[in-house]
Amino acid sequence: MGPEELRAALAPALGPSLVGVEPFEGFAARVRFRREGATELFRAVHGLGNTHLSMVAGIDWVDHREVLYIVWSDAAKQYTLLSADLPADDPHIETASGVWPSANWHERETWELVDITFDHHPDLRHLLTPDGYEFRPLLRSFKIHEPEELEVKVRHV
Amino acid sequence: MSASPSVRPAPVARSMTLPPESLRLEGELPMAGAAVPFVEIEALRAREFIPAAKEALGSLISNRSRETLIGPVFNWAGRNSLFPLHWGLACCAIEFAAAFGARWDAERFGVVARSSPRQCDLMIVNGTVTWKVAHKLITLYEQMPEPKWVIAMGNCATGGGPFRTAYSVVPGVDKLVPVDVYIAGCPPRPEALLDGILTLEKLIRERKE
Amino acid sequence: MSSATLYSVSYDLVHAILAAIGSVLPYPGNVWITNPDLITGLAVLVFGAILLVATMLNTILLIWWERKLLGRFMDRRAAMHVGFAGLLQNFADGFKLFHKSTVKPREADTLGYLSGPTAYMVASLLIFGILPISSGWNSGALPLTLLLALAVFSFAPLFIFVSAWSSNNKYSLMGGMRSAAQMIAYEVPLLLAVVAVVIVAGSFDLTTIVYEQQNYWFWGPLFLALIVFVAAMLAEMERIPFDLPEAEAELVEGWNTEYGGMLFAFFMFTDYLRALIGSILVVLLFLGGWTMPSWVPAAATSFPLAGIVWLMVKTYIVFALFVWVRASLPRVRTDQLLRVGWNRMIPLALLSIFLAAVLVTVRCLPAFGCIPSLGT
Amino acid sequence: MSEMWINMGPQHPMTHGLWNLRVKIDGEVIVDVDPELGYLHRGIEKISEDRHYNEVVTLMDRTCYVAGLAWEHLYIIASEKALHIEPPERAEYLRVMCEEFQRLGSHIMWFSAFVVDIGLLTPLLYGMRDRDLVLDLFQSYTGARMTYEYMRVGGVRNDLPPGFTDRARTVLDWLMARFDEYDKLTLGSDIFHKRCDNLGILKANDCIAHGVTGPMLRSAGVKRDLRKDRPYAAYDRVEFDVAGADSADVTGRYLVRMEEMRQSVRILRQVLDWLDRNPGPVMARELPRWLGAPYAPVGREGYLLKRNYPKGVGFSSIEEPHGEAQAYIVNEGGEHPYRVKLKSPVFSNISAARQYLVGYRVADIPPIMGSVDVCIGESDR
Repeated sequence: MGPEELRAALAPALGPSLVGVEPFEGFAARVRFRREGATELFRAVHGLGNTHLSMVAGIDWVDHREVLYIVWSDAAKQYTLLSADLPADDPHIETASGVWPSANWHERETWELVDITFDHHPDLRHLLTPDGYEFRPLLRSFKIHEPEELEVKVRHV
Repeated sequence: MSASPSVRPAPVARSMTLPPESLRLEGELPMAGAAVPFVEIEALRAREFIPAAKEALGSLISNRSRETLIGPVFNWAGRNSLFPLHWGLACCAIEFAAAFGARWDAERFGVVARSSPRQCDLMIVNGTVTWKVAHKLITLYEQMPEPKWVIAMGNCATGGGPFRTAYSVVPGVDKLVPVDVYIAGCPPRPEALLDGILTLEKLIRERKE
Repeated sequence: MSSATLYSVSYDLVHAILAAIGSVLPYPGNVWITNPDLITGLAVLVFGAILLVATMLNTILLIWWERKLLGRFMDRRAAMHVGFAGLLQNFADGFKLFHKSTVKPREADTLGYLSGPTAYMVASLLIFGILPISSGWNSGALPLTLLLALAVFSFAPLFIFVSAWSSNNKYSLMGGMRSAAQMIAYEVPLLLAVVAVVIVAGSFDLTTIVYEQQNYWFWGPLFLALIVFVAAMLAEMERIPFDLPEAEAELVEGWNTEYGGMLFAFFMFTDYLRALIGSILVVLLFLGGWTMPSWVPAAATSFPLAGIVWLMVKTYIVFALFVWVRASLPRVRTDQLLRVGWNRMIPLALLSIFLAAVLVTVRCLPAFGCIPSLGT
Repeated sequence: MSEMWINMGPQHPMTHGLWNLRVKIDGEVIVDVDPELGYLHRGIEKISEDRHYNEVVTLMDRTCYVAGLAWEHLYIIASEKALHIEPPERAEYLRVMCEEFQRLGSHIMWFSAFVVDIGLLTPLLYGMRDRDLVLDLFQSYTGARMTYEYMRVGGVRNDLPPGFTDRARTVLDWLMARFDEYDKLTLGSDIFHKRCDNLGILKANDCIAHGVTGPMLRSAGVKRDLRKDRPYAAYDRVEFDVAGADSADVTGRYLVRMEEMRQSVRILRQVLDWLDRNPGPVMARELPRWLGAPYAPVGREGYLLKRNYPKGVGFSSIEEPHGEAQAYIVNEGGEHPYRVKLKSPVFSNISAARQYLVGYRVADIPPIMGSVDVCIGESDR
């Protein structure tokens, strides 16, 4: 399924929230959308046979953040890339875990590392970092550095 | 004998049902079956018994013989049967497993991995220690009974390795628990691990109780 | 066989020593020291000490035997650097565990935590007092040796459960409960399989059972009972494929998870003690005990202590079979284990009793062989 | 016994790594599970943003420590696309060889860990012994047993040593005989079937919905194998069959992995023949200078030279031994990648734990999780 067919299939359901469908190396197409139409897009893409969501990723572009969904269709044997731009001061988007249950953990990870909130997520807890970890390491503003000399105090109970 | 006052009360004969002197044969002592004079002694309560027995045993064996006789035996035993904790942190855990495999067979030296920290005396930190697992590592270390040793296997456990700059990694397990032997390598080969264990045996041999 | 028994030997030993001491003591010390009651008492103590030391040495040797065999099955060499061929390895382990501090969990129940392993070991050691290891080499002629041995053998689940419960650990508790369920389930087929032997031998006395086998070992005619007995014994000894209580993969170390130091050594030691008892019982009940077939040259059966040597050789071979099973079988699951115990083992055991009864009646079965000594 | 939560991990013989499976049990029956990851989260994605493209390969080895070369391959394909570099054909074949040998090594390691979960001790040692032979081959041409750093952007580091292919064929013959022995030790035992048949069932629909890939998916009847469906490197030029089973249980996963190892041997024989016939360069001819040496001088702030570099996005998806692994690399110019996103199959496979664990017994957890083939290094990254 090429970009043009994909646009034709998605445009009626999405309307203005579909920003564009463009060719992209390695994928059937790259579908760019606005976060307002996220759930409709997920349903429509899932309905086109893309039953397997293989990853959710977030990228911090400093001025805005991008959230990526990569889905796979067993019939077409192709990946499709869905991406939405989110403003950096209020990065949130509707969860995809209602459509693809596999999005659950990927969204938890994206939330804790790239600080993108997923609305109506069933279980938005820390996954990789400890509970109560305040930093969002994969933001560009988070700098890694050589560890300082530190002394760990162990309290015996 | 002496006039000094005795703290302990003098033995008191309770039962005096001995046969009369005339019926007793010469030289025969009252044995089981016959009536025995009952001597009251101070009974030690069970809880006091163990320290008392330890003291009594300790006084039997002089400090010097403890050093020369018993110490070496336990030292020999301790260094020849090191049970490492069976756990895998990261990459080095695979080489740790390979060291117990058919080609290297760490059991030749009496090294048998046990899953419960209570039964271990050696913690081999085989991989990257993250801050999330740090307090669990300390708990495991605390759960091991004395005497216990720690081997930092690989660069990550020694100083953070390639992940030293990462936000979630402890730069060296010696920040958390005392380490006896460091093994370099990323990951160290099984031979290096065996060498580390033998180095630890050497350290224990030179150790004074 | 010689008429000497372990007890008579120890009595003679004590008597000789005391008489020697008494001959140099002045009156009334010499009379006091050669008192027969004192000699009896000391002889019992010496008997116990010899038995204890022999048992411990054998158990440690058994552990070494298993480790070496298992190593060879696994294409490696196991312990080999401590002592000759690693013979001292288990002594090192024992001394080390003795030397280690014992950590009692704060929430554990002190009485149960400390007494459980101790009672477990003592109860298992007790059996050696009554197991005949050669003609006359037992504590005395008890008429119900077999029953007593099995009764004491079945104390273990209680102590395991006590120590598992009192160590206040979920894994220990689950291990202890599994262990209790398993041992109780397999106690029944074990006893039923023994009944078949008792029917054929006509006695509960192990010595008599062995002498009944002088002409024909029971493993042929009572093959079904042997199978049931060995399987039930594997479950009682908690070895693979029935080692669920200490199943390493799901329950960390089973019921001894919280035990370290000396108490753990007790558990480890007693496990192998029970393996030794199990192997000896298999030899006594089915493999002719210390007797050898008549085609074995007389020179091989008449040297001093030949009975004990032959018994131990057979025991170690039987144990090697147990190790072989361990090296080649996976572990079953609790419910499957219990189902096999109640649904398969007990009917098989009852069938073996029936076969034994038929055997006693007709003396010869085409498929199972004859028992020439029956009815004498 | 009432319901209670037990923690299986982080130090537990079942886990084969550093994670925690919180299990709610009622007696011996599992009521609920909650896997807890992150004990080995080393921030590989973040550190990669601070490393030269060729230095990131070092981290990829350690991402999945039983399948280091597969992860190197994954990363290298993506970064070559991001940097617009074409590797020579021989390098592609060498990479296929690396990946298939790595699949053998990883699956044998899985076999060792899995059999000990159901209580078989001997095959554990047999597996470790035979895996060492594969590691010896790696050692002969990469110099290391586990962390290879063999692949480079634009090719591979060095060619094979003389006599390698013959030695490799000997090892393959030996391994093929061993696989039959493994089957005898496991499938030949009734207890194995009693333990593993109809256990941990995850049907095809649930697999796809929860993102489960790899042997778990193929054992449920879906023959999705990226080497076949979306060929990369030289996989379109070799012949092999996709292993599959329909039972969707632990035995099915076992069968799929054993069949995959046999197919790997088949691929390897073809690749070794090709390598014998076609000598050639193993690195791309026209590489940018800064890619040739990992420590080439950089501008003081790094971005000073940025405008000279190409920009791009690289995406790769390979069939790693555990399943579908993906890398998404954003190249904004410069010698460091702007963002490296890795998707691990084990991460998704563990996330579906509730689907294939609830309803079974505590004693079933080790075989089921063993059949998932957990590698925490790659799921936590």
